Amino acid sequence: MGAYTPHTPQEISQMLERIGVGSLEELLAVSPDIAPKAPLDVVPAMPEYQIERRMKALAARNGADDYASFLGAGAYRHYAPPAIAALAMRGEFLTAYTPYQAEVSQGYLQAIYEWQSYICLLTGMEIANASVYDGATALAEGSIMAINATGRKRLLVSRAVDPRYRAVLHTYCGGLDVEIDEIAVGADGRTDGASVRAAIEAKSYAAVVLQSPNFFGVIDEIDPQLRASIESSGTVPIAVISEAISLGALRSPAQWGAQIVVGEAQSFGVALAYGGPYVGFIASTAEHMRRIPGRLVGRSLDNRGQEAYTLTLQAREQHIRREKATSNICTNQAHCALIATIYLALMGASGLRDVAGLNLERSRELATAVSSVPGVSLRFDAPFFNEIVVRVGNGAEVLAALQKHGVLGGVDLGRFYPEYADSILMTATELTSTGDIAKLTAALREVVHVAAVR
Amino acid sequence: MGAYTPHTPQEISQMLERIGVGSLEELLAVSPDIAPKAPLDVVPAMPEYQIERRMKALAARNGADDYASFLGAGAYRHYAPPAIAALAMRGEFLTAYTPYQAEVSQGYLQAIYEWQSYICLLTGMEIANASVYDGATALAEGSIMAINATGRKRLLVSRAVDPRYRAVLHTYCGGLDVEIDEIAVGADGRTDGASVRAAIEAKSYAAVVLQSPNFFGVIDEIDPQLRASIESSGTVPIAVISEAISLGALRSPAQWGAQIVVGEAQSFGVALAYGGPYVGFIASTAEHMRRIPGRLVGRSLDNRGQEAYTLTLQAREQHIRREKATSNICTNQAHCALIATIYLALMGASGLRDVAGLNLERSRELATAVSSVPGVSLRFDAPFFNEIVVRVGNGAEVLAALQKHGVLGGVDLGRFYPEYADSILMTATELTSTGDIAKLTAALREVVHVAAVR
Amino acid sequence: MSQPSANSSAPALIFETGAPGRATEYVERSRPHADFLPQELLRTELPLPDNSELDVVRHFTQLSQRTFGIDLGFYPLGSCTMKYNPRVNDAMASLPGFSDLHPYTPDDLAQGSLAVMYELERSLSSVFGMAAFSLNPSAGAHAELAALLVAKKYFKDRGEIKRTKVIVPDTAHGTNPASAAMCGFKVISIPSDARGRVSLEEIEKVLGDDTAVCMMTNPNTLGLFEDHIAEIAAAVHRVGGLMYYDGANANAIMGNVRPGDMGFDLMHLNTHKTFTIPHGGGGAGHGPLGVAAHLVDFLPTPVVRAIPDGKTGLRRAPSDGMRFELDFNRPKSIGPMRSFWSNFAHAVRALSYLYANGAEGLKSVSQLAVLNANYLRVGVSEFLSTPYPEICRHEFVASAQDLKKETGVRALDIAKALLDRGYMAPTVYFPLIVPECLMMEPTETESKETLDIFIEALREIIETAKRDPQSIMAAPVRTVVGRIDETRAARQPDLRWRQSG
Amino acid sequence: MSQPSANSSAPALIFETGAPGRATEYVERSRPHADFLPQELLRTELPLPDNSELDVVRHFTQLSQRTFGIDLGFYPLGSCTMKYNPRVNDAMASLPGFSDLHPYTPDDLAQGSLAVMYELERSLSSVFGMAAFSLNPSAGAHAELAALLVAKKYFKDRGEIKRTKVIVPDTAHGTNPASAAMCGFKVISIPSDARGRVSLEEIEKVLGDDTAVCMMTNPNTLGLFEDHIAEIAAAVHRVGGLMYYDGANANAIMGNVRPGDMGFDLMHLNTHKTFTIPHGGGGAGHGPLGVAAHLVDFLPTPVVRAIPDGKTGLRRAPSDGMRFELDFNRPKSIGPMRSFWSNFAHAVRALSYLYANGAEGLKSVSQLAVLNANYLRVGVSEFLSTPYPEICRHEFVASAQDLKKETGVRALDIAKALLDRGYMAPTVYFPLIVPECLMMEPTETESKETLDIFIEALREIIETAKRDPQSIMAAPVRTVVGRIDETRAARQPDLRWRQSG
Ligand SMILES: Cc1ncc(COP(=O)(O)O)c(C=O)c1O
Ligand SMILES: Cc1ncc(COP(=O)(O)O)c(C=O)c1O
Repeated sequence: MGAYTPHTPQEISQMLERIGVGSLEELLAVSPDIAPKAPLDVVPAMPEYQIERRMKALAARNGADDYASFLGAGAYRHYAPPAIAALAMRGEFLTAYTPYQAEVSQGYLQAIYEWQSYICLLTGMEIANASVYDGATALAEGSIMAINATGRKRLLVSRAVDPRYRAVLHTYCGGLDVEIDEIAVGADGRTDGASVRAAIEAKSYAAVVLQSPNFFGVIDEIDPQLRASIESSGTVPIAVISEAISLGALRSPAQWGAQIVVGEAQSFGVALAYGGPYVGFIASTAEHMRRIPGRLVGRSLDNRGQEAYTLTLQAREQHIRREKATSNICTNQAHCALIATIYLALMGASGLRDVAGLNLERSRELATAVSSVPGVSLRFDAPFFNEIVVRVGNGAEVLAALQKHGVLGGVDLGRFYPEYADSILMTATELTSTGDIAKLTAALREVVHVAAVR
Repeated sequence: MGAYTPHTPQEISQMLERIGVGSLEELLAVSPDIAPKAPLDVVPAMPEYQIERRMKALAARNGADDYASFLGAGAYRHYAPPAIAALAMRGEFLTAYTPYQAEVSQGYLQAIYEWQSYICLLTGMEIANASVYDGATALAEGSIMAINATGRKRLLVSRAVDPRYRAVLHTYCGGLDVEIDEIAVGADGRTDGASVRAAIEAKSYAAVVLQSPNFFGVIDEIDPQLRASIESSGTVPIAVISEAISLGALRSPAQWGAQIVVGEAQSFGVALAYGGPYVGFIASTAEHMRRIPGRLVGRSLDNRGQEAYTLTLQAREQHIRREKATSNICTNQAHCALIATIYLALMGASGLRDVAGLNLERSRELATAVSSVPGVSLRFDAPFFNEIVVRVGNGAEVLAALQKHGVLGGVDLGRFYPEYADSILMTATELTSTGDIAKLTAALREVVHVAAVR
Repeated sequence: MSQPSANSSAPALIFETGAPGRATEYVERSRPHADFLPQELLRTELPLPDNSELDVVRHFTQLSQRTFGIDLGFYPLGSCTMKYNPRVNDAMASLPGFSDLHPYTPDDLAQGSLAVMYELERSLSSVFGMAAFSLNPSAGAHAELAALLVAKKYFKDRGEIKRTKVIVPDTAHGTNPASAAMCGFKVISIPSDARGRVSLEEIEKVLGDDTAVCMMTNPNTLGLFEDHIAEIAAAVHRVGGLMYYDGANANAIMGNVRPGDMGFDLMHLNTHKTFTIPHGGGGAGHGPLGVAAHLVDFLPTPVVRAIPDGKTGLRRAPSDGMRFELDFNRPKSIGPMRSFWSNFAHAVRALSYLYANGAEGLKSVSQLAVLNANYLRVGVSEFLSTPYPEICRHEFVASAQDLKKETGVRALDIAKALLDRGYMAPTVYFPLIVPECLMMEPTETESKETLDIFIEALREIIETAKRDPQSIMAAPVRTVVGRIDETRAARQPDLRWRQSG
Repeated sequence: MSQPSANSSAPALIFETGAPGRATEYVERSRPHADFLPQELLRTELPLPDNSELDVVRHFTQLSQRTFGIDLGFYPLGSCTMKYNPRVNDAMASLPGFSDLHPYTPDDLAQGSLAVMYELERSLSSVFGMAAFSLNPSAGAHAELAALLVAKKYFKDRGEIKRTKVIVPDTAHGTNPASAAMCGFKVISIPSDARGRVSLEEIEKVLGDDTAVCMMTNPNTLGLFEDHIAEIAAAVHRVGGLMYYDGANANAIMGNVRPGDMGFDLMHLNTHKTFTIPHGGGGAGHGPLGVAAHLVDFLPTPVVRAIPDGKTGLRRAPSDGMRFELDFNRPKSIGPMRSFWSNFAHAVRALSYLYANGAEGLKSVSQLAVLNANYLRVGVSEFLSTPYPEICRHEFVASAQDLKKETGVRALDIAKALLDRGYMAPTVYFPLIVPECLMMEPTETESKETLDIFIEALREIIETAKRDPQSIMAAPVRTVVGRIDETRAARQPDLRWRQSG
């Protein structure tokens, strides 16, 4: 019998009789030409206690637990208080569908309204949506907003934007008739302002996209003069945030001129989980309100005069507007947004400030420690948040060697930037311990030395 | 500041002012002669993420995870479906006090009513209480019921009753003027019926206590003739159940004559947790209703005519009767009883029957496998549930040697029974895999061989 | 379901509670940010409330109690397959070995997670008759977009750049045309015939060398099996187009009929429907994208590659003894659809569900889903009109059109009256072609009793509507809020809290 | 707090739902039991219901929503210290390394759990000024019994077998006299004086060479500090008796004054009160038993022994580098109080809480608990009489005696009216010496706002009582059930479901 089906044989007979059909097979009859020809090849059925055994065995085949890890690059290991899971995993939240029936979904709707508010408060934007799939698709959707707003079909994107975000942007643009031009990175690891200025002169770009802190960890704002040129060129400045904890320390993208802010909120309590589910956000100035994709929760009144929450401005969405919708998104990442909302509620301004501060502190400890190793140096000399680009010789080789010492040293930059194949992107968060850094440094001493000798 | 305290310095000042006291110190002033003289020596304070690190390090200092385990002897490893924790750990259940205010505790009261009903259905008794601390204290409290019922101050207890239960009974009796006599175990591992018959003739015992399956895993009922003699002697037959899963297969103690059934329900989904919390139950025939210790939930009606649940028959309890109460118990093990109730609800008769059947099956696999090892034999030839006494030479030494082979072979019987120092008590449950048994057998072959050579 | 206590007012917004400095010490106090960065880069204000953990716990516990989920009652929301979400799946997804794994972990330290993806991918391919699945897309709509990008790239690769049209039946879900539009295609809508099926003739009318893809679902959103599917597929293929299967209704077909055998070239699954992944109040979802052999090269990156590849079959030998790697080097791929590889935690859940079923179990799941739907349909047809009175698959539509004429009570009113009775409402006003539509999908995890009681509740509503229509039109009255002023919500958008209040 | 939907009727008893055979496949089908055992030993019927996991989840989710806990609102239940239960503690207790450990695991594979017990035991000993604690007892009452057994054995060991009397103040909790009786002692009750304190004179009247133990708590159950405690202890000691400290009120004293320094020889803690262990709707609790040096040998077995013992102090060096064993070989011990070593999962929670506080934190906890109680007392005293109008410790009592005379509204009515307003009621009618007693303990985890709002709610109730007493006497009216017929419950006991119905 199918798993989790409550039917007894007698009930099946009674129900078939009531329907007036002789058998389950008859109920589902299809013409023989399309019926399956061979038995299905599926993992074997097993009782629940064996499923647990099997899945634990699979989990144990992953082996990264005991490593000191400096991985980041768009997915961050932060402390998530256990109170989050205790609340978010409550069945009412977990097993609800999208809150179409607002009267019995007030709790979830209020939580999403709070999420939208948190994102606005953190980014300095005026509105935010109920979430999109992740940071990369947030960039794609945010770019489409700019394209629709300007009627222009070109995008100008900094090469310091997370290469995977850029790749997804390319994928999305593969369906539209949109061109993407990239801006070079300067020697200080920041987007080259002069190139931007030159590029936008022709007023042909819908948006200019910067990430700050950028993929190299460097704080990469638009400077005031450039901001003025961008604005006068009619280009929409889009800011990407991939390390949301940075918002606890750095000024908001609104303050340096972003009109659309897109990003990833995984850092707010969402598990790493080998890449997902995470949660993208899109926030913007009020003028883009009717171009924003996906769900929006609004506050209104009910017929008893009480404040009440509901999905609103649905005329933007696919189920109403079909091919004319602002996006095709339907299911979003509500539950991850809930997790992030609970995280922010628990942390508060005080906690978020401290977490951000500890990320600053530990990453500087990391920078100091690794630079003390002969043959190792920091590639960029610019203010950074919690990630650094470390020149080691051959990034891929050094990482492989570090792994033998029980250290996941970071991400090989050569994977995305051939010109930085000598470098590793290393991340430190509040969970990076002094012991981790010592282990890394000791291993680097061995490894970089070994590399040099060869 | 104290952990989890919400007070800001301003609020503290405002509150002190309202109270009319100058400082917190003033508020709590005590005379200097009783004030603490030295700073307290307590584990150091740390932020939550470091607590998690610390406790994980402590948990990792336990090292039993990867062993094939045949431990049982009163605490059993059974499959607990994850649905249990998802429900039982809901905050409403977890953070409620004893349901004194029935109107806002209907859910918990109904769950405890269901627990009482499950215990009655399983034991064949007419009433059951809301729980006591554990199996051993259930025996002590049940014995006090019999003492109060009969006015006799002697107890007759089989030596096949879990030795720790008997030890606790001795502890409890240390305060009362009660004597305990023990009955010998026969060569078949069962309580010696003839000794019982002889002992009760004088009609001086309040109760006769048997455990079935007994500590050796052997099914140890009172046989019909003996039952008649016990009854005519005015002695209360008390049955102890320490492996509650056995109730899914074996006939109920009521059927072989118990009037009071006490036991441990840890097997019903409660974590092993190095010994607690577990959950004791006491059930009895209706005549003992007003002698039963602790809370009882009853069903009644509310003032709107609805069915409603409430704590009842409280005139037995300490908060009403003080020194005349049937017991001093106040806080019991409600949450573990809730867990057991959820377990039983999930399993149903079908599931419980299967689990019991698999315990029968795997323990016979175990018995066959170990007996095939030269130098190893089963001590008792009697019907058993899921535990066996295995003669190996020197129990303690063989266990130590098995441990080096990654096997926790069971409990050294010499610890409790000098006469069985050559034996180990081994347990198999539905979670014992064929691989575990093979590992044990292979190790035994090495170890018992080695022991013989020495 | 019901409050233990009576304080039914909404908890205040989290921003209106707390006091500065009132926060739990999750981490130690940090040094001032200005010790590390120039002041001008730093934030001067961070207007988030500081609440105690207790107050946060109360806030979200109360919010949860103002939210209806499957765990509280029957949830017959058509097209959404709101079946039971087994807790073992969540427990498996939260195993630290899975949940703490960083996506950039080297392949050799991620073999368990890769095995999960492999076993899931291979199983799905077999169940649905596809050559391969990509676990990259995050939800159904995301997979639709990916599929259309695959189609576009496939045609481009073949030099067929004039294929600009996507055919979509009028009963299709809104994401289908929206995805087509997002991919730059022109959408051609096809009317359904009197039997609620896509008509082969209508399709043939619009087919041509500009046809790119025909998007269908089977059973369709009316719950009816498209019995001419093989002919339609043949016709589309004849003009060189591709057939796309919207898998939102896959709960009706498992072990019974496979999209691959029906002639589909591409498909998505909503594993957050069919494979018991909790929908979580709107997501996250998980939208595996399946393709036939000629399209495999175009799938999103990365793909899990097995060494050696699993020719042995899963039924006897799951991934044991194999090794895996993430393959990014796929020159014809459309590229990645998202930041990382997959909504991996959901892949764990889906695989766990597959292990609970095996092949036979999946077949039974679909059979019983269809059984429940028909049993409900027969019951409901006693008092509501069912425009397509024939055997349905996993769901069916009823219409309140007659009732509305008679009493003024509309589908929406019935929906609201159900809320008052402790049920989630069916999907209403979809598909668009049925007036006053109520679309009901009971799923296979509901018992006969639950269906019986629900039928009686609905009967009582219809009878009350005839006797006292106002009382139904006033519903809901027993919920924490009544009907909401949607116009006000849209006209005076209040989408966020502001400091002023 | 409030239902999303309106079905407020109680879920049917689990026994009245389900169908035979309807159960989830947690384990495989087993062979018939008769394959393994003679038929006559086997059960012929097992009348438990078979329910689907979905229906069980709905059942208990609905039951939980009919249950009020700290997580839903303010819980000022006096003598129960219903403070916030931090979720991190539960998470730590559920770490598989802790929760899967079998109690008979050899010591060398249980070093982490033994370290937890050691660190907790050492910390508690320091905080409360005891020589050692036993973590064996399962709750407060259990520890009281253990303590009296220790005393009994101690006297026996000294040959003082005529010490048969236990002195208990009239404000004492019911478990004190009940424990004494269970241990075979005669209970002597001592009246409190006009100041609500145990009077030294009254105690001296009953002291003699038959005095075994004097059981007190400080602050006492009126929330008042026993300011003559040193003199009382001296008097009891003078006649050779022992002083017992009921630690249910320990939340008032941490870091401020230690039972050991007040002259107590034995004490218990309710860590399920003071140390944030969730009470779980009635238990499980955890009742560490502390003793002075001369009583250590009598503690229950087993005891955790450190090698070498921790002379270094915990503050800087917790248990790292030490080894531990369970010591069962203690010839003078009273023996074990329970099957296994401790409610270990709760020891983890208590230790986790200690780590969150350290010594300074504990002191602040008690200070703020007392601050909250006094703030609440001052507020409440504006409209309810407070029989002991002075600085209290962590709790205080109010009396509805005057109100009852004036309006007929009793303490119980006020309690029920609070339920209607979303609060748990205070403890009522305890201690017994205060007529129409309401005993309130806010704990330190509640904020000033919560107290302010609660005071206003209580004020409104009192004002309503004066204006419209019937409306308060009718309370609760907004809860799922109204007042329950207790007489019927006791006269026609219905304590279990029966097949007949
Ligand atoms: C028929 C159909 N197609 C597509 C979708 C879109 O799937 P998702 O919400 O996962 O993006 C849905 C979801 O409601 C659907 O019902
Ligand atoms: C003052 C006092 N003493 C003793 C006890 C008994 O403690 P326990 O319930 O843990 O057995 C209590 C519990 O309510 C109490 O308040």
